Amino acid sequence: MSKPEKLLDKKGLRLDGRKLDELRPIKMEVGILANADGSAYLEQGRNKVLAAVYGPKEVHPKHLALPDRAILRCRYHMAPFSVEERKSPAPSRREIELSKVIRDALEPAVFLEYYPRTSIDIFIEILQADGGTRCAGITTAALALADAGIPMRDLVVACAAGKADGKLILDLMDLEDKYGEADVPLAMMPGINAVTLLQMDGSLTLEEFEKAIEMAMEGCRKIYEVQKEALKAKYVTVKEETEE
Amino acid sequence: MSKPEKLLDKKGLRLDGRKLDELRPIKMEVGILANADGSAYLEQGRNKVLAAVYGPKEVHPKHLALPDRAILRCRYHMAPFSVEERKSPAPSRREIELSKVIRDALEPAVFLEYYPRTSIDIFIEILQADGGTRCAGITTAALALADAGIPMRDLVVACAAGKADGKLILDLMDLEDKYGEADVPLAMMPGINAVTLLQMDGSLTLEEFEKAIEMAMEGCRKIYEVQKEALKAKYVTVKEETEE
Amino acid sequence: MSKPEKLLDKKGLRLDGRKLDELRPIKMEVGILANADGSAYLEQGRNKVLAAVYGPKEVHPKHLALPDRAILRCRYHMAPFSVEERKSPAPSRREIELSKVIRDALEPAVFLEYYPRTSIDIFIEILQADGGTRCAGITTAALALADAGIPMRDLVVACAAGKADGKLILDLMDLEDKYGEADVPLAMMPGINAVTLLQMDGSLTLEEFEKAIEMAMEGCRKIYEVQKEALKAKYVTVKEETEE
Amino acid sequence: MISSIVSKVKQKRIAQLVAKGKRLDGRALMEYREIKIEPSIIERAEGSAQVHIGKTQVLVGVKIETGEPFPDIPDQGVLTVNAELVPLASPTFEPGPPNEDAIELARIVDRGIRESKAIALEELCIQPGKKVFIVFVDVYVLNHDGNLIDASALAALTALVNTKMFNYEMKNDEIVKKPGYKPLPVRNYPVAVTFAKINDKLVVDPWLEEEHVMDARLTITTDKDGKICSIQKGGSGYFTTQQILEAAKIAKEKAAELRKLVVKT
Amino acid sequence: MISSIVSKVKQKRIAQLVAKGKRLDGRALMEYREIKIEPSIIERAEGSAQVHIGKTQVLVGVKIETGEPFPDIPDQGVLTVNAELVPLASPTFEPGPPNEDAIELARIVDRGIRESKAIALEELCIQPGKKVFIVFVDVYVLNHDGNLIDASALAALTALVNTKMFNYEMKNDEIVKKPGYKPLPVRNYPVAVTFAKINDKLVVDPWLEEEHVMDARLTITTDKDGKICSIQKGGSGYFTTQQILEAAKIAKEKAAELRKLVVKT
Amino acid sequence: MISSIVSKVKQKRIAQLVAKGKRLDGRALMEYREIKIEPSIIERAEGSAQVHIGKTQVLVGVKIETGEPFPDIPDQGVLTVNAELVPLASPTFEPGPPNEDAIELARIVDRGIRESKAIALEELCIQPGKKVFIVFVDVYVLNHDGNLIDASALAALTALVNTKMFNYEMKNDEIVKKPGYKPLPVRNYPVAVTFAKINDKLVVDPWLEEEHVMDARLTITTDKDGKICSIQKGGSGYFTTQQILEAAKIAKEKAAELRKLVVKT
Repeated sequence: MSKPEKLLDKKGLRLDGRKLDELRPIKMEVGILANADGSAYLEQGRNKVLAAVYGPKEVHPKHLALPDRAILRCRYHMAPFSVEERKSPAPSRREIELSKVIRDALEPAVFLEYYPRTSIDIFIEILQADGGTRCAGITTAALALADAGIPMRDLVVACAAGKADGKLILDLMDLEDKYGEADVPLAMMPGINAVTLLQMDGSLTLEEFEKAIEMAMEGCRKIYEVQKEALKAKYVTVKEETEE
Repeated sequence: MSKPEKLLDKKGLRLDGRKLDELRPIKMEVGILANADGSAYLEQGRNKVLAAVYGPKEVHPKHLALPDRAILRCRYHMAPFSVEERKSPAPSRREIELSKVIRDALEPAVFLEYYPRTSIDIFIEILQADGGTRCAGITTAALALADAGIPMRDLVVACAAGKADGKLILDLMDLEDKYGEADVPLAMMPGINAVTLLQMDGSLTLEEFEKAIEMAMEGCRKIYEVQKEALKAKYVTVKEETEE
Repeated sequence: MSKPEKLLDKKGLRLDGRKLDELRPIKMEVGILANADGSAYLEQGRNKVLAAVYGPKEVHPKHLALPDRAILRCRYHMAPFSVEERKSPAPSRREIELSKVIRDALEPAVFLEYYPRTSIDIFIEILQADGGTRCAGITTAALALADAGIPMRDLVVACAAGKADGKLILDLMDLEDKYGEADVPLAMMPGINAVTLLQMDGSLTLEEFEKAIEMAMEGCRKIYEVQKEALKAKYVTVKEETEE
Repeated sequence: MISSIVSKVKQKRIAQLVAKGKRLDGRALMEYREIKIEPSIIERAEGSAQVHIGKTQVLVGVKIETGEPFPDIPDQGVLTVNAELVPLASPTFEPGPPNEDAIELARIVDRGIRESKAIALEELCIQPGKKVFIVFVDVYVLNHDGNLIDASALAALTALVNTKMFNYEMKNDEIVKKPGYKPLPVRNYPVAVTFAKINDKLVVDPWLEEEHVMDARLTITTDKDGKICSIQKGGSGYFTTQQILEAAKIAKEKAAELRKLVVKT
Repeated sequence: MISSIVSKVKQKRIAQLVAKGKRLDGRALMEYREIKIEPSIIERAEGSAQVHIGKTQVLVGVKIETGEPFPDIPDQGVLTVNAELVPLASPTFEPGPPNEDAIELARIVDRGIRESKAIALEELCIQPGKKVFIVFVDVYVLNHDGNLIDASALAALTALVNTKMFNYEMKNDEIVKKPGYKPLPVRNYPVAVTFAKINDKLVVDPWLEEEHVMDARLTITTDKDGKICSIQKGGSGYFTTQQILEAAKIAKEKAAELRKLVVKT
Repeated sequence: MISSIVSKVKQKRIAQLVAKGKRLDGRALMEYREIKIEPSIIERAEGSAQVHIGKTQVLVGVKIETGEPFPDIPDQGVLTVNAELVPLASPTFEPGPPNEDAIELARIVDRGIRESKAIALEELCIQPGKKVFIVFVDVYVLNHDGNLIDASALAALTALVNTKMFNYEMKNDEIVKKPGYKPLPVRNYPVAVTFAKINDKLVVDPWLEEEHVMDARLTITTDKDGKICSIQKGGSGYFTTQQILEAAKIAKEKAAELRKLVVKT
């Protein structure tokens, strides 16, 4: 993908026709992997993300276990074919950092103290990437945690805001991330207004930054509704199956 | 080595003068390494192979130990100078796969249940390679196991058949393996007609395949006699030494 | 640095103006890192070396512990910016070898039997390198060991002699090491005349070699005095602080 | 550990049933589980396919890049097959570089494609000795319920058949992309069929619990003309000659059925 | 393990004090420890600086070499930031390749420099697509007493500001060094300011024992114009919007103070 | 662990005997075990040799390939020495990348060859700065019964002396092989002699059980003119100056004897 001349057209619409504060089409499905204790699949624009949760379970190696709570482990990983140039399957420095910040984003929501001496392992696989995969990964992983029956304070949901051609925009796709002026991924527990992930790259004044995080939080709240629907859908399906 | 024009001459003889169903000259020696619990050396054509067995012994790391039987471990490794272009000493994907299939080929013969909680480690070093080293490695390792006094159902012996210039041939050397039409390495316990390794690369009709495995088994039976002689030779020598 | 025409000028002086048997200016400071149990810093010419000691402490992994004595571990490491061409921070084969010979050079001095089942870890960081860093590392590490309160038979001190433009010289800098005719690094416990490290690269007759080690030992004895001063300085400072 | 996954009782039951020609999940000995094939589901890859065999789920992506040929085959493109047993797919998979199972899986898939000459690699040369196309086939296991080999081989074949390459022309020794796509030159359709030996009988397409019970495994890959192009025996048991020949015959038939799911002819 | 480093009692005390607007070491909540900056202490490196923040001690060396540009940015130099948590610096650091903490540290420092366009990378191109200057920024932590991020970012900035590049001319496509040096083209001065959230209050520049107690960490890097160029939240807690906005405002002010220690303007 | 290999009693006995000028295996203090040298046993390698010293058994293979020179020595060939302590050779060797013992062994052998200028590397340049011959010396330990250094150095020297290089000519910047071979230009014959210090006495060629007892180890490599070209002290003990000088004198004599086994002059 080479650099486009402009990221916004004369009408102020984005390359994929979206308005400045418009989310990409989003689709979620819960409980789709047979082996995992919990799993979810998400499509957000061209992003395709799979998350699985195993646990709570015995910790290996044992010396990592904590006497008073579970340990939460997280692996964010991109499939070699998920991006334009084939990615080596060995974890890159970027993937290692993102695994850490995603774990930090999810951990505030999980009641780890309910499961001492165990581990809860989260695996996020980016099957196709088009910008905002860390946010998509968090949103998906939260569903997988819920599907695994892990008690949580609230779902965690993530969305980025940013800036392109001088305007603040919501839910950046790859080209906007790469050639825009700023990217502010944010994760939160909407129920208690707690920001659990915040990063920023680019250049923003304090005022712009304030507006960007408001915009991102608004995006989060919308995605949160889709998350809840997806969980309900699974629950309804399961219930119907049970009643049959 | 560049590609030869033909693999068979007008008389139907092979590049090294062999007939289609003729084995390369083969030589074995048992018990030649001082430290190993069992060892053997084999030359088959230009192949030079050394195998050593350590065990049964305590397992490290301990958690790998099995309560009801020994674990069998196997490492097939090529010396850097064994092939035309120097090979990095780090195990290649090919060496890792061959280590696995060789272990699978030897395991059916070993009474692992006699030695619970232990490991039996097999190390195969290809000092010089000229085609058919996985088979040569199995034949040598079986001798080393016997030399280590590990009880076995039968010796395991291996040999390849294949196809070159349209004809089925026995015991392929490197050029025939590389430029021929098929390679069928096979290992067996001749005493009980059990095939413990079977691989194939190339293109064969069902009929050709049936003939090829018959040919390979016939090769195995011949090499089996040499194996037994080599063990006897060691036994005789030891006996003579004892009687002195 | 390209090869200089000569390493000695007409007056027999070296490229940095030193006489044949002259040490580079040397400076030591003890106890300069807050976290380490013992530490020291040394400048010798342009060499800048930091050493830290942690221990005696519990051994990880536990199976390395010895029932009758401490284990001594040593890591010699060069900062990426310490040399002319950036060095990858992954340990090179040279660094792994030097870590071993430096440990072998320090171990004879330490009463390891006083601390069974523990480890004493020595970390040497070369912040800037200009020839003779293994010797400088040993000299610094010995101070860090003393600063950590580890009982020792004697301080260990190291210095190289060598040969350049046909003459024996003391305390080689990088250019002399690289383009000279021989390098003889030597470590000793001066109090008991025990040589604990000896290496040699180059070409020397037996007679030259004998003179070279005498020269290196003489250098060691001079540096030994500076070591003792540095320890005293720390002790005095601490005492003064205590008395305040 | 395995005993904690499949109870000993269940294992015994599986073996007893097979002796009677039956299987725990109701299948006949030579019957596959339900197969679902979804081609081209990763739009950013040049080719892709997802295959479900029962609950086993494998995704294969194909990427095409340019690079250097092997020095000894300067005028051919390069095929590279890699398999990742990502920990998402099974409680027994761990993060880290491919272990011997992943490497064996990749190499079996690789050999099926290579030995059947499925890809016309000689058509993937751009500048002999300098620049060729590299075909990366990445096998991504998403759920492991047994018989990863057949699922992976089938997904790889489907992905290759659906792979599109960009058009290009050479200008001053540089590749310049042109509009439009053409298919990857696929010339053969290798299909792997895997047997498990349980209680001295053969079954096809073993699921996970059967794999825990089986003595040995035999994979036979045949091409569009019914020729065998690759075989791999695995597992710590053995086969008789008779079993091998029986398997070869059945493999040819089963492969022909499976092939129809991918290639409409 | 942490409990063996900081006693539970001390941890409780730290949290209680912060609730009252005080800190165990006597600082105000928004006060840095004493900062000492020593530029150019490694003569063999093109640039270097050592920064002490309290007992935290970080050395940064800058090396400049020539190499190939990234294919998608053929006309710009390359910036590479690496951080080593060498075991000399803390009983909790272990030898080996950088772990997630070291990688995160390096990437935060990297983003501050990169996003603020601190280095005019476009001036570091020698031959477009073929040869450019590579700027290696190596962060070397020598003693860890908390807030490695701010110390590392400050040392990196100081080292870059003091970096000298050799003069050269091109002869037959080869670089020939000429006498003299010129400064690295540094155009912006990003400064990182890190907050810890303890007992629901923010403190700036947490030292090690505060890091053991904190719920979460927030680093805000601002540039010479007071614009935010990089943010990183860490730790297993969360922040409110209010806390984030408050932190951003303070970060701008604190960064301006710290910047004066490096750049005299 | 060591105590499970050599009983404490045996170790004590070894030390007591050495004090009396005797050795457990009946040798004199300055006597080598029986040495057997077999050159050129790996036909596919350009050079090779197997050396037995007592039960210690080392195989060295030499491969010659073309590659790039080091940038700072553009007009010389490259020497690369690697040692593998393959697990076949000893119950204490483990699979994996070379550990510190293997690296030290390789570097001692390397330095003996390099510092004595045994190979005329300047004659191995094909195109200055672009293409040179690379000499790979691979030390392969097959049975470890002590004194790996001397056995490895001797095997390496024998292999190099017997190494044949193909003839070639340059056509259009490409190497074209011509019929026939010429010897590798070997100009010096470094020989390593290793001493163990046991009970404050020196012995030469320690076997494995003596190595378990020794305080320290000293290897002195001398060249054909009796000059010292390389020294390595190992082990956790020390030497006196007197011991060092005595060892140097004996090393020169012993090396001359060993050299005659390799080079007939």
